[in-house]
This record gives sequence, structure tokens and C-alpha cells, in this order.
Amino acid sequence: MSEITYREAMREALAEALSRDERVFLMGEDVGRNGGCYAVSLGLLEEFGPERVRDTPLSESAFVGAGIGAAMGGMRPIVEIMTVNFSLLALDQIVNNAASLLYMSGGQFNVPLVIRMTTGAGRQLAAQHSHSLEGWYAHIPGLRILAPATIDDARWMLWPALEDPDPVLIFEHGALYNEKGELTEATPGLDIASAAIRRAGDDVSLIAYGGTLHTALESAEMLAAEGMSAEVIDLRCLRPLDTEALVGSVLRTHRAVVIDEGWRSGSLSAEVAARITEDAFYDLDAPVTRVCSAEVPMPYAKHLEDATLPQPVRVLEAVRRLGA
Amino acid sequence: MSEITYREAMREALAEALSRDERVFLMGEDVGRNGGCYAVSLGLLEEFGPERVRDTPLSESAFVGAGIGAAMGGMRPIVEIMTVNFSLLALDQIVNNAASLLYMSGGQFNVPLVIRMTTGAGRQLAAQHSHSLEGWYAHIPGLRILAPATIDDARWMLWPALEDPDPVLIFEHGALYNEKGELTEATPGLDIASAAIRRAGDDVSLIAYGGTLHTALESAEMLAAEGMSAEVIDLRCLRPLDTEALVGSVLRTHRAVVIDEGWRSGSLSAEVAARITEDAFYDLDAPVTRVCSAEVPMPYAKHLEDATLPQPVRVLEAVRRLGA
Amino acid sequence: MSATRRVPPKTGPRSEAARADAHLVHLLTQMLRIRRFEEQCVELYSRSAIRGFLHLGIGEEACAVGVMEALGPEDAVVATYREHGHALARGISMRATMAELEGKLEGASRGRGGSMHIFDAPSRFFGGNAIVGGGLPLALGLALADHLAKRQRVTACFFGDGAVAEGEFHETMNLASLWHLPVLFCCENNLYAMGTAIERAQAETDLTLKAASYRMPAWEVDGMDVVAGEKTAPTAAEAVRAGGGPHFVEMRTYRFRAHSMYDPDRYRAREEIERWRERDPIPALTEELKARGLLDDAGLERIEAEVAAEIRDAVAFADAGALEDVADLERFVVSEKGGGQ
Amino acid sequence: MSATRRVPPKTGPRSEAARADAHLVHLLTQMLRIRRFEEQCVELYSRSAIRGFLHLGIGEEACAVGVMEALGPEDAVVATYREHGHALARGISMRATMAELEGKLEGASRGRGGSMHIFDAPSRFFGGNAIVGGGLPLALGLALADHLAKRQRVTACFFGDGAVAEGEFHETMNLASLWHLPVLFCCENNLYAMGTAIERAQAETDLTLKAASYRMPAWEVDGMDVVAGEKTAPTAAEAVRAGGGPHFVEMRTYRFRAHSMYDPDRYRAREEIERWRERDPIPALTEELKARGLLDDAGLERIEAEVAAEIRDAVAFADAGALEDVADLERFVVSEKGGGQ
Ligand SMILES: Cc1ncc(C[n+]2csc(CCOP(=O)(O)OP(=O)(O)O)c2C)c(N)n1
Ligand SMILES: Cc1ncc(C[n+]2csc(CCOP(=O)(O)OP(=O)(O)O)c2C)c(N)n1
Ligand SMILES: [Mg+2]
Ligand SMILES: [Mg+2]
Repeated sequence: MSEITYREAMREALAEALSRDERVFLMGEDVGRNGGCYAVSLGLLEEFGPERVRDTPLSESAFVGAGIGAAMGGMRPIVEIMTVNFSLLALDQIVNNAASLLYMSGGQFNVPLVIRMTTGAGRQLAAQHSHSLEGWYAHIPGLRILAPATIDDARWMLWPALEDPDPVLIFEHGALYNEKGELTEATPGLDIASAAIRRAGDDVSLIAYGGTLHTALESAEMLAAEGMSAEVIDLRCLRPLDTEALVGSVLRTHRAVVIDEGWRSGSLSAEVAARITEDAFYDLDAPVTRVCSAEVPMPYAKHLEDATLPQPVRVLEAVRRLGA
Repeated sequence: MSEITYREAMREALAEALSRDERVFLMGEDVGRNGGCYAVSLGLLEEFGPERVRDTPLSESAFVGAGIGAAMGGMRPIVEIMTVNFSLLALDQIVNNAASLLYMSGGQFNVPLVIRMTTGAGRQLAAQHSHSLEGWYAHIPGLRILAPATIDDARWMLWPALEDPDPVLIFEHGALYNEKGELTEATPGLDIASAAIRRAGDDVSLIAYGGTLHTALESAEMLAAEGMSAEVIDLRCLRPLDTEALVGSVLRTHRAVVIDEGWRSGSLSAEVAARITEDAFYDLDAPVTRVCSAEVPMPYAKHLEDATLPQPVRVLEAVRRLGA
Repeated sequence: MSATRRVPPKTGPRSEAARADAHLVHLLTQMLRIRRFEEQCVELYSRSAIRGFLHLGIGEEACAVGVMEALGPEDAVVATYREHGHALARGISMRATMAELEGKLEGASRGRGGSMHIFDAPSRFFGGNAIVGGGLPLALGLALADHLAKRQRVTACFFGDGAVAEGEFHETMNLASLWHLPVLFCCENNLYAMGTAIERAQAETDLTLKAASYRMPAWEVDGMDVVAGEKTAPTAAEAVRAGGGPHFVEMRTYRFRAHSMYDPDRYRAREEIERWRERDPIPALTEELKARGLLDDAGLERIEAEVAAEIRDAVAFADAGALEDVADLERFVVSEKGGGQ
Repeated sequence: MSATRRVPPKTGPRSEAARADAHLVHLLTQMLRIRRFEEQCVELYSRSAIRGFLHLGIGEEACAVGVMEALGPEDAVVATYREHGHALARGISMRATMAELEGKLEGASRGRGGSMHIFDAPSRFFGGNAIVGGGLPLALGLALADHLAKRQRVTACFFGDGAVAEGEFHETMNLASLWHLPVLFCCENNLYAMGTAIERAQAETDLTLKAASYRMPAWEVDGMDVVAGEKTAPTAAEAVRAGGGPHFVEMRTYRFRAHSMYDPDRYRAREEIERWRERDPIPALTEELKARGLLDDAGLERIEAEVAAEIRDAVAFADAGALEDVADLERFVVSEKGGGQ
């Protein structure tokens, strides 16, 4: 076991992929010379050369579309969109091409593409640089959406994503890059479909993913201090959702709080709440509750950003409201 | 009272707006010379001239952004995006500018803009031309989202939308344009915030909007034949959602089915279900159920498209599952 | 010629000249196949066998035929939603194409795509695309794959004058040129984007000048003259294949019919349409062949009869086709287990 | 000059020549205000009074100052996320700017925007925009509003060389030219987009050629020479104002510091940076003024002292500023009742 950062874990995953399969290449803004905007790909240009670690101009639509085309042309592209905020410019390509081509072509053209992007807020980057739109992507049939929240997932999700014959989007929360942790050995064929129980508990299920997993774990710790035992579920895969795991947890705890950095209305948390309710209605002691971001474009000032984001104190309030 | 089509109602609304306020202009692909892709703006170019009924090139991002800029510059633009499918190309402008500028500027620059677009499926236009993404837009703080489902709403929602100092998006379901109906006189200051009860009932609430309102009404008719009394709620305004009306209905009926043409996972129906459950959990006799589109890119063949879309027969099944 | 093309092969060449002559007849035949096929589509649309949007390329056949002749089976094609001509000229069978338009399981895309989404893996036909400009980045990527794999292939990318106004055009042109990728940009400039004339959409209507601003070689070709197209396209395609980077070909053409079956065509003067009809590529080439003694009335009738038979066969095939089982609705949202390339 | 500019007005002119001389001193002063302000920002960033992304324009001051001098109060400005210089040169007070950077209620945007989102309604400053290319369509729309209202105004739109690769650039340039709108496109070409040199982003690095492909008049200006900029910008702005349609000005410039405070600047050679530093617009103009006897050391010191005082005042103001009440978090998501223009 060794201690590495989330950033290093991602970098190792990229290096592994580039080494293992010569069809793999990495493409995006500043991934090469600059080593990546968040230094994730630092050193990879030097190791693998400019053809396989390919800097792109600011042309999100064209280079994401090019990733789709290259995937259909037999390659295994990893396209980095610097942040989810800029992915809006490439959304047409992702929805109307990447997610649709296999079906539209009657099964002829699959798109073995991985798109990575940074998501989330918490660093005072204000309204245009703080989106959490992974829930939107989770709405689109044909896509697999991953949200690695741990060092292990950062390190081990990429390869199975590349082995998936269909497009996979990986959302890396920007606040996680500097997180440090133990790395466990590769589990061959790591599962990229299931939710994980990150902490077992009986009284309430705290359901989180990506950037909010820490919030959930911290909340669970605080609840433990108050004598309450919270189970923490990490969704890991946002599409398809592992409904079974969610329902399984709620059947034990009978109460759930979903913690989501997206704006509440129409966020992934709504889908999670709806699914649990559909499948476990008669086992719920209280309605599934959501702790999300305030519905405002993200303000710059720290105290306002803090007030916008889901904080453990709000999770605790929610748990108390559930009467757990 | 006179009988007109939904299309004519929209056209009258546009003509009224152009006549009433010289700051109003209409801009979009083929709105002028061609009279609109769905013939909504037919004749307006001749009446109001090419400056105020302005054809644009295929440049969704630029002309939507230009609408935002013109609104900040003192005009009252109505921008038509031919269909919601192409709005993905303008999404950055809508999210990062239209919806954010007022907040980011600390209240200085509001954006009095109306964007209209056709939405929905049902005409065998296949995967890239059949999206129902209004639920996505309903996720964005700063936007008001309208879905006129009736002749009256098509006719009377536009003016209050233009009077709103902030951006309003109007989604017109493509299958409605040929619908005919009675037009009632303008109610001054028509409310563009509330849901409407389109049919009163006691046993179950059918919640729909836009293109699914007809499905709901048809289902209610069929249920009536089976001796069941369904209340039909038309959301009308998808953001902000009129939660009170939803909860009010469910407090009477104790059961609800949401009918949404979007793909189920992460659709607006999830938010509706989550809200009702949060606020009326203990009054529900069964979990809120959703009837949505199958999670596939829309197939072209008619029988497959029909199988994809929410049909009354599926609504009836859902109601039966609720044990109503 | 594509390996999957199911039309009769060109007749065996004797001399260079005889081969060239036979080739001209082949070009005429290809254009006629497309024209008659689309005329048949109009009928099928009126009896509701075809639904949805139907965009016909009647008048523009020379563009598709001219370009496809320049491609080999290893090359790739990215088309638009007005792609029946591209599909047929590329060698997708009329049967598969017609069955697709009728939404049948035997269709090129199992009936899921319809007129705007004809796909064919064997001929590397990467689809009709119904988002204007949406195919351009795909072509870029296909060419990038060839470049990375060091394959000497061409990706031909079709798009209309309307697409030139989209941001995707700009981004794709820049990247193709910057990375020196083997894309053949084939702009079918029919002077209109739906109801919008090019003068009302482009500040600079000379589209080859735009290519120059990306340092990309560009040709303007008469899109109503299949022989002219056939001279330029192979030259451009060979330059691309030889590692000369992307090339841009603008074909000036015209659609004789409305934008789609829904379009009342209010925006064009009848006289303008008539003027262009005089330049119809099919009579033009027929006259030339007759003048040169390469075709007589009987020969033309024979071709027409063969084409008619092919169409009859295709319609019968499509009409007799199956509807996909509704139980399979969710197949191919993702790849089947063990599927995928 | 903007009506809201709070810096001392240019000293009253006596003769034409004296006025021109005084104006040169004014230009130097403006550049110094921006330079020293941003140097102060570095300090504040290291003591965490400023957070988030902070992009400095040190080295590029001549661009902002040159263009702003060509605008009147009725004109509009659309800026980028590297917009401190634009904001100060436009006349937004240092107090409001600094308070914004510190996230205070007294900031130009109530502390909600931060460094990348400085807005000011009185001076028609439509913001920093943090989406590269995102401001271009806004400028188009502001100009469209002026055109429709028959107002003779200019909208100056700033963007970097990086933005030129985005689709929005293309769409906006085409529309501005097609509709003959009064936009002054001000491209600050500092040769890099974050870590990507222009040669690795643009197939054609002569950006004025791109403007030509939209039939738009274009100038290239030395962006390190405020006097040169000041000659071109008014000419271009007047042409725009007079109804000459959009104009494009490319200013070749260089940022002396990294892209942002987060950027270790690995992608540029030290020597390259040093070479450009020799062309620093501030010493260059200072030398010229001294050589022409318009400024002596004492004069320069006086200016520096005034600027330093202004900055001290701004920092004190910002430091003393209030934090917005958290209860107001949701204010201005939509307009207040009865609010809105
Ligand atoms: C992004 C996008 N915007 C709008 C449309 C609607 N639309 C379909 S075809 C068309 C005109 C395209 O013109 P052009 O590219 O010249 O091709 P042509 O139809 O002339 O072959 C438009 C506006 C679309 N399909 N995609
Ligand atoms: C659409 C978009 N993509 C990526 C980014 C990240 N980004 C911020 S600044 C920048 C470089 C922009 O370069 P340029 O336009 O030349 O402006 P400069 O920073 O040189 O002033 C990038 C890639 C962004 N903000 N927006
Ligand atoms: Mg065209
Ligand atoms: Mg730059």
C-alpha cells in the first residue's frame, strides 16, 4: 500500500492506459505542454509524445466530436474537457452523436470513447466555473456516467471505462485532486456499475457521490458523536443508477438523505429520491430528503459560496427533520 | 369566442407583441422569408419588416447570445430556436449568460429575453430531432420555463413573458401546432407561475404539461369510463414549479401519476415526484408513479416511436398499479 | 468503388478511351438511379409509406456521384440528412436504403434512423446526420484515427452552405488544417439553407475564401457537371491521401425541389428554379453522350429500365420488410455483451 | 472618456500640442494605475484576501488603455476574465474593483463576481466573462440593439487569441459583418491561450486574414505601444460609429506573468519572456516622455505617488468593506419586484 493523491491516481491511470493499448490517446486543452490545467497529465507528453498526448485549441465541440469520430475509426480516445462548465459547448456532440450513433445506426457503430472532466465548486470560481452538471448527463441514454470519489476509483475506473464499448463520462470533482489516501492493488475487472457502502450504519442512509462523499462521511462522523449510526452510500456510477443498492440500504435504515452539489430542482438527487420512493415506499419511515446547493448562480465571496453548498450541518438538520 | 389553431394563437401573440412594443423583435432561423419552419411567423415579415422579423444564419450560439446582448441593450427580443434539439448549441449562452448575468453582476444587468422553441417527438423525426429537454432547462436558476399546452396559453403567455424582466423560455410541443380550440379573451396580467387544474377529480392526480397534457386528458377520459375520477394538472410553468398546486391536488386524491415525455431518469417527472413526496408523504396512499419515454434515442419507425412515448394505456396501467 | 456496392460493375475495359467512355455512361447511370429513387420516394411519401422529414437531393446528384467515384472502399464518408444520393452512390443497396425509409428491420439502420440516418458499416458510411454541421467533427475524428494509425485513407465529409455559418465548421476546418488531417471537405452549396439564401446568411459568399483563412487548399467546382466534379474530386482526394492535408471542394449546385416534403418553398422565385433546371446534370450528360455517339435512345431506355427494375425490387423488398419486434426497443442503446469494435 | 470615470480629468488644454502632450502623460498614468493595481493584487492573493482565479494583464496594459480612450460614455464594453485593465481604463473606480476582488458588498458586483466578473452599469461595462468566447455574442446583441434603436454607438468587444478558435468567434464575426453592426472587435493576441502557443492552436496565425474572410476591415497594431493603439483605435471606432460596420483590431501583446496565479508557466522559455519585457509599454512611454521633455523624474514620482495613494485607498476601502448578508443569498437570481430595465 502506498499513499498518493487523487491527482496522481488519475495520472497513473492515464499512463497505464497509454502504455497498455496503443489505440489510446489523450486529447484536450493544455493536456500536453502545460501538463493539464489541474496538472493531472503532467509528464505524459514527455513520456508518450505529442501524437498521443494531444493539445487542442479552444474548440470544445470539434475536439469532442473528433474523439467520437476517432473512436468509430478504431481508436480509444480519452478526451479531457477542462471543466464541466465548458462541456456545454460540446453537448450537442455528446448527446446527438456519442450517445445516439449506436442506436441510430441500428447497432452498427459503437463509440468507445472516454470523456473526462472536472466538476464542482468550492474554490471561489464563481458562477460560470462552478457547475455540477453531471446530473444532466445522467439523463442521457447511451452514456455511462462515473464519479470517482476515492483514490481507488480515481486510479482504477479508467481502464474498465476504456474497455466499455460505449461512451463513458468521468467526472472528477476539482476539490478532490489534492486528497491523499492509500491505494489498494488493482482489482481485475473493477466494477463500474455498482454503488458502494463507504460506511455501514443502521439509522439513516446518506447517499452521496463525487464531491459530496466527504460531506456525507463527515456528517456520519458527527452523527456518530450524537449516537446515531449513518450508512454512507457512494453512488460511483450515476448512469445507470444502482437502484438495488439504494433500496437495499433503505430497507435497512428506513430513512435516506441524498446529498448533491447540484441545484436541487431537477438534480440527480430528485431521481435518487424518486427511485427509492418508487421501490421502497412502504419501508420508508419518512420521505427521502435532499441536501443540495442553493438555487443560485455560484457567488464568488467565500461566505456566500459556503452558504450555497451542502454542508454537514445541513445534513444533520435534515437527518433530525427525518426524526431519526 | 372563436376557434383557432395553436399555431395561429402563437402567431397572434407574436403580432400583438410586435405591435404593442417597438422594442420587441423576433429573430431566428427562417422566421422571416420562410414564415417559420412550422409556419408560426407566417406573414410577420411582411407586416413588420426585416429589421423586426429577422432571419438568422445557422448560428444558434451567436444569435441566442445576440438576443441576450440586445435585451441588455434595452430591446425585448424574442429569439426562436427552431427546435429544442438545436438549443444544445446555444446552451452555454443560456446557462452561463442569460441565466447568470443578473446575479453575477450583483443585480445590475437583467436580461428581458424570451426564447421560444419547439420540443417533443411524435412525428417520426428520429433520435436527433425528438428531444424533450425542457426538464434540463428547468434545472437552471434564473430562468422561467413555460410550456403552453392549450390554445389560450399559446395565445396569452407571450406578453407576460415579455413583461418579465428576466429570461423566459417557452417550449411549444410540435404536435400541438395543428390543435384547434376555442380562444378565450385575454385575462389581463395572465399568470405565468401557476399550474392549472384542467379536469377535476378525486381518485388520482395525473400531472402533465405541454405535449403530455392530451395524454393525461385522454387517460382521464378512459379512467372515467372505468368509473375512476382523475384530476388532471397542467404544470404550465416548469420553473419555478408550482409545488403548492401539486401538493394541494395530492392532498385530495392521495395518489399521483406524472406523465412526462422526457426520458425517465433525471427527467422533470423525478423532481415533481420528489417534491410531492417531500411535502405530502404522509398523505400518499402509494408512491408517486411516473410514465415517461422509454430510455432510448428516439427510433424512426412509427411502431417503435409509439412504444417509446408515454401512451394512455401506460397511464392506465400505472393508475392500476397504484391500487386506486 | 466500394466493396459493398451492389450495382453492376463497370464493363471490363478494353482501351483507355473505351474505359473512359464506359465510365461516363456509368456516371449517368448512377445519377439516374438516385434521381428515380428519389422520385419514387415522393410517391411513397404521399402514400405514407415514408414519414418524418424527407429531404430530396433532386438536382444535386452530380455532387454525390462525382465525389464517391474518387473514393476507395477503405475511405470513409460522413453525410448529411439529405443523403440518399450519398448512400446510393457509395454503394449501399437500394433495398437497404428504401427499407430504411420505410422504417423496416431490413433497412440500413434497422428502421431506427429513417431518411436522415442511413448508416452502413461495410462501406464505412458514417451516417446521415440531422444536426447541421454535426458531422464535421466526426469526420475530423475519423481522419485523426487514420492519421494516428498511419493509414492512407480519405474521409469525405459532406455538408451544405448552411453549415458553413455554424461554429462547428470553423472549429473543424481549423483543426483539420492545423493537424494536417486527411479530410476532404465537400461543400454542397445549393445557395439555400432551408428558406435562407446564402447572401442572407454569409457575409462572404465566396466560400473558398473561408478555406483560405485556414490555409486550406480549395476548389470551386460546377456542381451541375458531374464530369467537372469527377476531374476535381479525384485530384483533391489523391492530394489528401498522399498526405497533403485537408482539402476543400465547393460544389455549386441547386435543389430543384423544396427543402423537405413539409416545405412550401415560398422563398425562391419560380424563374430561378427554372433557370437552374436548364442546367440539370442528367439531361446535360445524356446530351453529351448522345452527341459523342456513346449512347442512343435505346441505350438510354435500357438504362432507365434497369434502374426502374432496381427500384421496383427495392420497393417490393421494403414493403415486404418486417417491423422490428417492440421487445427489442432497448437493444443497442448500449452495445450487446461482447459487442463493439 | 466615461462619465463615471473617477480619476482626475485630463488637465485643461491650452493649445492643440499641449493637449496632445498632456494626453500622453494621461496614457502613462492610466497604464501605471493598472500595473500597480495588479501588482497589489499579487500581494493580496498571497495573503488570501483575493481568491479563486486571478488573471493578470501585466504587460498588456496598452491594449485596454488604447481602446478605452477611443470610446465615449454611451459606448459599451464587453471584456474577458482578464479584465482588471479594461475595468480601470473604462473608469470603474479602483475602490469598486478592489472590493470586488475581495468579495465585498461594496464591490462592483457586490462581491458575487470576483476577479472574472466585474460589471458596471453606469459605464456600460458588460462584464468580465469567464467562458472563452462567451462575450462575443453579447457584444453582437448590444450592437444590434443600438442598430435597431438607431443609436450611433460602438460596442467594444475584447477577447484573446485563444477565443479565435472557438465557434462563437466565427458565428459572431459573420453575423456582425452580415448585419453591418457597430462592433469593434478588439483581439488581444498575447500569443498564448493558457499553455498553448498560437502556432499550436491556429492553422493561420495571421488573425487579420480571418477577418477578411468575413469581409471585415482589419488592422494589426503593436499592442505594446499605447500611442500606436491610440492612433488605430479611434480611427476604427469612428468608422464603426459612422456606420461603417464592424471592424477588427488585432493587438499583438504579451503577458509577462503566468496565465493565472495557479499557473506554473511551464510552457514558455524564460528568454522569450525577457525579450518581450524589453518592450514593456510603460518604460517605453516613460522614456519617450522624458526624451521629449514632457516628464521628469519628479513628475514620474508624483504620478507614482498618486497612483500608490489611490491603491492604498482602494485596499483600505476593500478591507473595510462588508460581507453581504447571507440572508440575501438568493437576491438577484431573478429581478426584484418592479426591478429590471
Ligand atoms: C443545428 C441545426 N440547426 C437547424 C437545423 C434545421 N435545419 C435543417 S436543414 C437546415 C438548412 C441547412 O442548409 P444547408 O446546410 O445549406 O443544407 P441543404 O439543406 O441546403 O442541403 C436547417 C436550418 C438543424 N437541422 N440543425
Ligand atoms: C470555453 C472555455 N474553454 C476553456 C476555458 C479555460 N480557459 C480559460 S482562459 C483560457 C485561455 C484563453 O486564451 P486567450 O483567449 O488567448 O486569452 P488570454 O488568457 O491569453 O488572455 C482557457 C483555455 C474557458 N474559460 N472557457
Ligand atoms: Mg444549402
Ligand atoms: Mg491569449
